[in-house]
Amino acid sequence: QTKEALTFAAVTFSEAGRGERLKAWVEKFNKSQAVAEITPIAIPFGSFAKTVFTQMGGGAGPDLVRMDAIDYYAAVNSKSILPLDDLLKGGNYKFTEPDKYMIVGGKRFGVPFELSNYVLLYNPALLKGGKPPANFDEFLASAKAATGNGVYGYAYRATMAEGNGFWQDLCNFVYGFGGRWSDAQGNLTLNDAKVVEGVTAYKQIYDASVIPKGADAATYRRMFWERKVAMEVDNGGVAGIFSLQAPELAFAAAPSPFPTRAQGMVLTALTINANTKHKAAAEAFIKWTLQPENQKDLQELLGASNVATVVERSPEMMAKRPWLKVYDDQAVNSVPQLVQGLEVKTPEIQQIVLEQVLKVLQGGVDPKKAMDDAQRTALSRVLRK
Amino acid sequence: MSRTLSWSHALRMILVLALLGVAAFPIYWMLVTSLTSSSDLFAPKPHLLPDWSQAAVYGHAFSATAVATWLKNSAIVAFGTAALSIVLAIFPAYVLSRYRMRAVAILGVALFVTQMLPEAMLVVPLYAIFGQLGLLNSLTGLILANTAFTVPVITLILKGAVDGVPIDIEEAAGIDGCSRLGIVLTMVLPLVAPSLAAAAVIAFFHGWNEYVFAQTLISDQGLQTASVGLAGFVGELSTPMHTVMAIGLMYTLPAVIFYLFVQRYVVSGMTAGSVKG
Amino acid sequence: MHAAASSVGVTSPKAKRDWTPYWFAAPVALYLLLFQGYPLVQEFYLSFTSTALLSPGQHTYVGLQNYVDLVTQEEFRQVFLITAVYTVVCVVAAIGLGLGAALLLNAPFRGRGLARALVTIPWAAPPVAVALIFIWIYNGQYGIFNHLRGALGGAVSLESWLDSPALALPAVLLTTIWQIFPFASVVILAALQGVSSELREAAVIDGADRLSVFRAVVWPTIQPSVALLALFLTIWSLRRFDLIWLMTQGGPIGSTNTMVIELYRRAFVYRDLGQGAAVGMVGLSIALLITIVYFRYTQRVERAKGQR
Amino acid sequence: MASISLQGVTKIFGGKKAANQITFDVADREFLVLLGPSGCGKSTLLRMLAGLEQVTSGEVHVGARRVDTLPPSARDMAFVFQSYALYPHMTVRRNISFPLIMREHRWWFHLPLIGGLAKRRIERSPAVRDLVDRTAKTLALTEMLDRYPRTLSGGQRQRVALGRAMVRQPDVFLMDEPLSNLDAKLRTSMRAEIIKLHREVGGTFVYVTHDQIEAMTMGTRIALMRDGEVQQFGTPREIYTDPANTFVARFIGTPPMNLIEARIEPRGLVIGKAVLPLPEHLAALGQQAPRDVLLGIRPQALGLAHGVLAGQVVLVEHVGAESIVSIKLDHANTAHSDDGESGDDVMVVVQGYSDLRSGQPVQLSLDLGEAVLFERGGQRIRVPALSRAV
Amino acid sequence: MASISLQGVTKIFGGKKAANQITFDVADREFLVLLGPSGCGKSTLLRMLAGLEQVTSGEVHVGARRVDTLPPSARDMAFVFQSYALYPHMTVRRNISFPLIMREHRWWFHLPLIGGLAKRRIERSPAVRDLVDRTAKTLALTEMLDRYPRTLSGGQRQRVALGRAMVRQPDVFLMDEPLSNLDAKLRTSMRAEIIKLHREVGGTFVYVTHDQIEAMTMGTRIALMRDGEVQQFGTPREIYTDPANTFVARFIGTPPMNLIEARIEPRGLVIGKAVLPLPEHLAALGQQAPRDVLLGIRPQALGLAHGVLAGQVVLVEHVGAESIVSIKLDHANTAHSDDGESGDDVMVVVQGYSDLRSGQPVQLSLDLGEAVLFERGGQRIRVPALSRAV
Ligand SMILES: Nc1ncnc2c1ncn2[C@@H]1O[C@H](COP(=O)(O)OP(=O)(O)OP(=O)(O)O)[C@@H](O)[C@H]1O
Ligand SMILES: Nc1ncnc2c1ncn2[C@@H]1O[C@H](COP(=O)(O)OP(=O)(O)OP(=O)(O)O)[C@@H](O)[C@H]1O
Ligand SMILES: [Mg+2]
Ligand SMILES: [Mg+2]
Repeated sequence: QTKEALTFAAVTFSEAGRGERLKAWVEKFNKSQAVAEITPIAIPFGSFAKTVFTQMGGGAGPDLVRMDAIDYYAAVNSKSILPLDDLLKGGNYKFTEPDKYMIVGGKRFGVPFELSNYVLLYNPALLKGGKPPANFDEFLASAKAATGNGVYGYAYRATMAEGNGFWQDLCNFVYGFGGRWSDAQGNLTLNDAKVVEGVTAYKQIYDASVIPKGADAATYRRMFWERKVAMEVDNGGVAGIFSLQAPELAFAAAPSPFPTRAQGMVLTALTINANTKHKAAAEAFIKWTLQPENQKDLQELLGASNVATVVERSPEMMAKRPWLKVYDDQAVNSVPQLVQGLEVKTPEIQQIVLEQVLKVLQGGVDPKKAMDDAQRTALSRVLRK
Repeated sequence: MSRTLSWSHALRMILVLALLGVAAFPIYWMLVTSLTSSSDLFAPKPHLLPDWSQAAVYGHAFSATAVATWLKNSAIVAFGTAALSIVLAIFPAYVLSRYRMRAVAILGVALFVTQMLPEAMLVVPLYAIFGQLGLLNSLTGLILANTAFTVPVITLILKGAVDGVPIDIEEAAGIDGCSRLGIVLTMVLPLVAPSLAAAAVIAFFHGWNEYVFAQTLISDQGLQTASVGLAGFVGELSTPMHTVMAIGLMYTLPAVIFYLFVQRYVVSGMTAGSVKG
Repeated sequence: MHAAASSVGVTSPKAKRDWTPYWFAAPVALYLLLFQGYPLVQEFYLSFTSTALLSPGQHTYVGLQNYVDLVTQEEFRQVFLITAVYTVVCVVAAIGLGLGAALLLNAPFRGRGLARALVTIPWAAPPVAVALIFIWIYNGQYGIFNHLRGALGGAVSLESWLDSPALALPAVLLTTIWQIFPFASVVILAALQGVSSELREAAVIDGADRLSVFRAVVWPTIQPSVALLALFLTIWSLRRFDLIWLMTQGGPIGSTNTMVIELYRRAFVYRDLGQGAAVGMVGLSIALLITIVYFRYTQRVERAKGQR
Repeated sequence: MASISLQGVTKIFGGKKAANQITFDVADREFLVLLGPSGCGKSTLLRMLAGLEQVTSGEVHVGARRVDTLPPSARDMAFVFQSYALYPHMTVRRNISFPLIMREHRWWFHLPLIGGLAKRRIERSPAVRDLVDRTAKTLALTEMLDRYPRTLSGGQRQRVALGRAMVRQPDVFLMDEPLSNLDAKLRTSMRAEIIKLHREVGGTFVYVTHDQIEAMTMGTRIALMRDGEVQQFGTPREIYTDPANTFVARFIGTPPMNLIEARIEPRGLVIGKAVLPLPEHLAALGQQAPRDVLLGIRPQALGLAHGVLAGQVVLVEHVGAESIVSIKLDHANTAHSDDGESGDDVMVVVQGYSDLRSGQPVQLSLDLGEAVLFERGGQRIRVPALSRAV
Repeated sequence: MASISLQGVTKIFGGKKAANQITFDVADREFLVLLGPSGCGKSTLLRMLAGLEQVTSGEVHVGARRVDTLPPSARDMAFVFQSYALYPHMTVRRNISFPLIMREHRWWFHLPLIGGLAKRRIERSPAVRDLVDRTAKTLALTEMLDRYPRTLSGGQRQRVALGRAMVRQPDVFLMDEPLSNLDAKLRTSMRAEIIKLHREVGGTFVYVTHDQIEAMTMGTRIALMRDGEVQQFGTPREIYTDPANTFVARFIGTPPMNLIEARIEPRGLVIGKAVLPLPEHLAALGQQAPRDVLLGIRPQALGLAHGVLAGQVVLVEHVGAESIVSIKLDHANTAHSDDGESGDDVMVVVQGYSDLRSGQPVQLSLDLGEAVLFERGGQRIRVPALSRAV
């Protein structure tokens, strides 16, 4: 008897290092039972949503999809993924805090796959005294101090070519300064004073000549690893990759040097494509992933990220990778990088905001004015008000 | 006179060399980048010459990635696209060249219009159609999709070439008892051979390079083409620059080499089309 | 098919209609109808709807809303402008450079065959690879261009060209032109083969200098080919996607945001197929308009010269 | 039996009559030349015979068969094109055997490999091989059988084209200016070749040319056309000596026949101030009412010794053994209008090398023995009683 | 003063000598025709004169100037090309005035708008306008000045090309087969046109053709070439009556001169079995030792009445006023080898319409009055004492 053949699409599969481990993890599922065989599909980050959505819209697509929160809401909205309430009913899962974002309109359509928090990563060797800055002023000062001789104090993204990464970095500043893209009622607050403060801070860094302008994320992360960048605020996945790919690199982590501890969060969900012809097998896989030992393996292979359920890390691991604790502690302060209440419209709002921020960075436009513009444009164009 | 001649000749040669430099530099730079150690890559001064001690990156690219499979798939798609395009294009090219009637004029206009459609616009409806036809996830499907975009321009090139085939020859063949189909196959086809080569090259490049459809219509890893494979390296978290450049070069060179072999026919093939007066 | 292929010449007044052209054109017509015509019609319809990428089957009819949005949004005017600039510069520069290269390579010299082949390398290079290497070349810190600028004593801003609203479009254009000029040069080189050497010599004897010979003899001969080439380059530039998307995604601040990039963004980033289709239709109309103008113009020119 | 009969054949191209009510019969084994100036419809007529062009109205019969409704391949005619239309991608042997291969053609010959093999088999079959070899031998092409047309000289290509026509052993050979691409010397020898071919292989030939020398030397019958209409149909000699109108008269013969305005009166033929006695064969006209005519007289019938018409030498051209002297008549007008620029002068052919200089006054003598008369409108004036037999 | 003098002009194309040590002088206002078979180097020589091709060695002088080092535009020569080489996108007027505009050309004429205006101003300046109008009138092109070349007939295009050459009023006119693209009739009238042009505008003409009729009628001097060497240089008459070798002899004259193998002995000229008395101008040879020769005799000098050589009619061709009869001699050989197929026969021109049929036996009479003798190798045998004056 042949096994049912399923496909599972995830960006992670195409990452060096983590991809191989994740494939091995899926293989474990394949070995664990006799009915289904899951084939991993690696789709690069840049075209993931477009590719998978085109396929799903066309009535096909992978059976299982790991998708970013931003895509998750769109998929839920168009009923392209299956509800999972019935499947998980009665299961005794100890979900992590951000699992709440998976519930839309009282129903669940996916389980968290990877939760990644943001903290400050730094190269102690490049910082004076090896100490991380504790607040924004210190941060600015030590970034400046570290800059020189081919070394940059800090790195982040500020290009439309990396719009999504830019958005993530921007979220950290805005959230860190206490801003949010919308209020509790789902009204846009793009020009809120706190948001403007975050943008202003973003601009301050930009103007301080401490960042390798134009280096894309892949490059400056590589530079970090080559000890040419002193600090960056980045997510647990990145830290995981560093520890995997550059074991000799002695880096450390600290809470982000912003007034509040709130930071963005990469939230990805594991979902079942509504077009699947192998519903039962797909559901079996989801149940399998939620089993504690599999969750444990997953958390480990993902690096500094968390998974759907709460998994304690081993003491040895914590000792070996002290930065894990910083990430884990950050979890309670993490906020998804979405416009809450307007999740489906996030891409458009994101585009509007980023363009305005770019104008601030490159065109010298006043942050307040820029964000006012953003608010106005978003209201009229996206919300048609 | 001979002095001015040699001066202008020298100037010409300098310009030619400059032109070649401009044309080849990025490819050379790919080679250099792929063969620079990663610490040197991020050095304040660029290395202008390849560091051959790094050549292992090529072996690594082969062993660690599916680049061989990608190139094979790209080759299949490229040759398939070229072949199918020509098979499909030769008859309408003949019709466009030899018949004057309304339906033919409409066909000509339609061919132009199809050149204007961006792949990105058609990919969604096409995906649905391919799903219905069971063509998803197959190189055949990819060939079919690519051909839809190459056929129009190839038809127009071949039309120009057929214009250059003397009608006498066709009439002679007709009198000798050859059918229309026979005329196209045994007379026109061999006589427009250089243009076929030119057309094949255009279709080949299109198939070899195509990205949007290859990305969308194929999800099976084993069927990925090189463009998708290469783009897949542009990671969010890290881009292994050497490997990317090594694969980029391995992806570029076959097309360049292929072109070196056929370029003679391409120029004469295009000539056949353009010198129709 | 064979049975239907009749012999040369329509045979007699009473003979049945000659179906050969229809048979010959049928496969391609069906093929294009299926793979281009049908999707086009669908897109046309979609442009009057609001349709989510994930559920193209369910559309909400919104009438002209998508088009009205385009017209009223200021950003879209920029898209127009960028598209126009991108297209015009691409076409003009590619033809200029292609013409220069073709003229250079048309004269006899040793190694001409090799030179002709080498010049076409950019055409053979896959856009994905081209985008990657050029991104690296334009890199702010380590890109060779900024190094060169530094070495030549220019002000080095250590900024990637692709991130500067002022430089991004030139950078993208440079890459595009680098990639497409060889095609132009091949076409023009082919056209140059048709220049009558007698005519050229006649002009020389009439006392024309090089430029005059070019204007009096060479240009008029290759002009129809160049015009058609320009049309094709225009159409292709209007719909060029991979290179721009991979390099800038239309940024920064929309400075490389051409029509097709906008189409893509609306359809696949904002996931609204209706809006995307509307942009596509506008682009298509522009391309059609240009084509019609082109044909009208060439017809008029030909008629003026008594060629028809 | 391959007599050809045209009945009211007409061809209209978008309103323009390229052939207008053409009717004539050609017997089996004749060599008919279609002659006429460029654009007169010669090619159109030939192509209608071949079936390459549809007749607009009228009928074409070959032998007892009506052929105008048949496709070209069913008419069993061979066609030799002005451009030869050799298949450039085939060897000479394949070119010549192509019609034979096509005779055996099956649909599956279109399949890539098998078809190629099948064609080769036919080509190598003894019957075909033999016939091709024999044809090649006749045309002295044996050594070129494996070469490609582009490596042949003009004359050789021409012979291949003939070979391709001959090998089918058709009843009718159609040729559209087959010699016009050759240089003068080669033309002369190929002319002889084609005449020989006609004599040897038989069949009815229809041959298009605008070269009167070709027409005169090759044809057993000539159809002289103008503007889609046949002006005269007859043997070369008839057409030369007995032209139906001034167009025919001036079209045939080099230099062309002189047409001099004259008047017939009872006292004789009045040209300007001179009065000449009417020659015997025109004498009957003297009895009728005086009328304005055009005197047609060949340059060879004019002399420069002690003549009756005064004139001035305009141009002397030496052509080998003879000299052609153009003379402007002092008191008479010519009617050479349709020739354009140089039409005003009378031409005289003088044997040997003439020492006349331009401007020199001369006296012109006329030998009216073969002279013909035309209406001012161009129509031939036939002399009632004594109409000349040929 | 535009005499042309060539001194040892040689042109080597990759090892092949297209022109070999060519030396001759042409006086001012001569009409020199370069004549010869295809590929003999005529065009190459002409192009070296024009400066379109550089000489490999040797010198070219025009008047007192050495020109072979000058660029074409500095030589003040006009060139008329075989294909006319009209500028297709310019009106006839602009075509004709182009050389004049170029004469006034300044670098800034290349600037977009200004240049166009400047050119138009030159074109409209009274001097240029006048000259162009006059030229157009001479060539009857006045009504076509605003048309484009594409809309003109072959003859009209030819005239435009002439106009473009004339308008510069150059010292030297070079023409490379300017009539070869025209049909026979037009060719004749254009021939007269060019002769008229030469007479009216003066200047030295150098005219390339491979058509002997053109050469004979147009040239005041002919240089007959073969394989890059000049075979004979002289007036048409010299070349016709006094050929330097068999090549020249057979190249000039239609039908070509017959070359019959003969032997000179004291008793006379022995052809096969017949012995003919030596004519006066060859009598001196009779006194020398017997030798094998080729008798060159023109077809017009042969007769068919009561002759001395027996033969058989092979072919009769009627060409208007004369008939050409090919005869195979029974007991004598001809030496026409370089003509290929039809070379074995002797040709006779008979006045009028010959009724001979092929196969019929005939007797050939020879009029040796203008006969010439050649070595078997082809060289002319000059008669020592009595060498003929021309
Ligand atoms: N396919 C066609 N469509 C329209 N008109 C045509 C066509 N073919 C020929 N004609 C016209 O018919 C007339 C006769 O043409 P045809 O080719 O028969 O002349 P021809 O006597 O062969 O001339 P030539 O000696 O130049 O070959 C011409 O006026 C020509 O323009
Ligand atoms: N550019 C060239 N390169 C090499 N060989 C050449 C070139 N031009 C002419 N030739 C050779 O030189 C010889 C003379 O050529 P040319 O064109 O002068 O002959 P021609 O007498 O004008 O012949 P035609 O009557 O055919 O025009 C020929 O053998 C030709 O092949
Ligand atoms: Mg014709
Ligand atoms: Mg020549």
